[in-house]
Amino acid sequence: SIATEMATAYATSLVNSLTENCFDKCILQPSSSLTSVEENCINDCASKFMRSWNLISKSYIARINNP
Amino acid sequence: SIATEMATAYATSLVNSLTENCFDKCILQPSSSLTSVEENCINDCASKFMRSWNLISKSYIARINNP
Amino acid sequence: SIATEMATAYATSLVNSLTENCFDKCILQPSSSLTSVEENCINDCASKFMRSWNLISKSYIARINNP
Amino acid sequence: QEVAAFIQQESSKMKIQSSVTSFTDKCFKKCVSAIDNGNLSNYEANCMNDCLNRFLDTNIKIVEM
Amino acid sequence: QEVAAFIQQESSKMKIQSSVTSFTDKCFKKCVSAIDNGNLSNYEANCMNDCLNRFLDTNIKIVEM
Amino acid sequence: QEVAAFIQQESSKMKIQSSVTSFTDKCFKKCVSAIDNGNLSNYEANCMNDCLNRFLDTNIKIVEM
Repeated sequence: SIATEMATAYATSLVNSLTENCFDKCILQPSSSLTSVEENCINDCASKFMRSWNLISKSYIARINNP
Repeated sequence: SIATEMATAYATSLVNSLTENCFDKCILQPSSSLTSVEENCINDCASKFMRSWNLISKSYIARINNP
Repeated sequence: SIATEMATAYATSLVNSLTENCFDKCILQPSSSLTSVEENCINDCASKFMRSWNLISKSYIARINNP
Repeated sequence: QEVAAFIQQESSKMKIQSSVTSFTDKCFKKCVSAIDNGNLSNYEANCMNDCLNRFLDTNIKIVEM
Repeated sequence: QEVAAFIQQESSKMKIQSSVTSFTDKCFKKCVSAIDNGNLSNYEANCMNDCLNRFLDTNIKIVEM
Repeated sequence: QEVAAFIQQESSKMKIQSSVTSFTDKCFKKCVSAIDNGNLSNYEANCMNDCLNRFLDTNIKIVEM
């Protein structure tokens, strides 16, 4: 359906943005496999990013409703 | 109309580029409201950007016509 | 044909990426014409980029086939 | 009619979500430096909120010029 | 026929304008450092012009390789 | 039927090529610092390969979270 297609396109762009940001913040010098430090960093980074997303989403909707 | 839609899409991308560039140049440390220094900077930055746009536009069209 | 259109769109994005990367790496301070140092740099950069593209392409397809 | 309304509603929801992702991307780069844990510090949360609102202020000033 | 010609003409105008915006974006980042006033200095104007033309030179060299 | 299969095949070929271009763009910026000649050094080649694979690992970890 159209709604599913739009939701998929949207989820893809969120995953892309998460991957780009957390790769940039956590993998400074890529080596032959992810180190445990890098793995923890990716977990924390993704969690920080999603909390940021929720905060921005609330603030943005609040601002749209009370410009 | 199609021409209006294309013009709207175009204006949106110009406004986005202006906003990104002037936010990056003028708001180094976002605070709880725009300071007057930041407001002046945004005005000057937008004016510099539009002058740059006009200059690039002239040079580009000149080059297309005389490759 | 559709295949030609898709191939053109693809080639355009490769040329854009090559141009962006090699301009950024080779033209640090743009002057009134390309210097010979800049011209050599663009040649080497484009060749390094295409070798990188081929390497990434092989590694990526290998990984898709053996996840 | 209902289908058109549904599509328009979904489509504007998606536009908002895609704007939220792009603002998050921009402000995350500006406000988060070290990844020491998965929570947002007070500093980071305030910075994200100010970053969003000053970006929107900048956008409005430019549109109104 | 006239409609098709009109659309094609508008569409190529838009392509040029969108290229101009993208070149301005790139060269503005390279040539403008401090925002001290709303004018372009001679240095900035020359830099913008050289930046555009060397970018196009780079593009041509790469296409002709 | 054959046309649809052909289009789908071409389209997935293009998606892979466009991903390869985007990975090359990202890893070239990370792994290549000086342009001294047109070859890839061993260091650069290893870095490109590790960069791609760790980027894909990151993507998988995030999707599976």
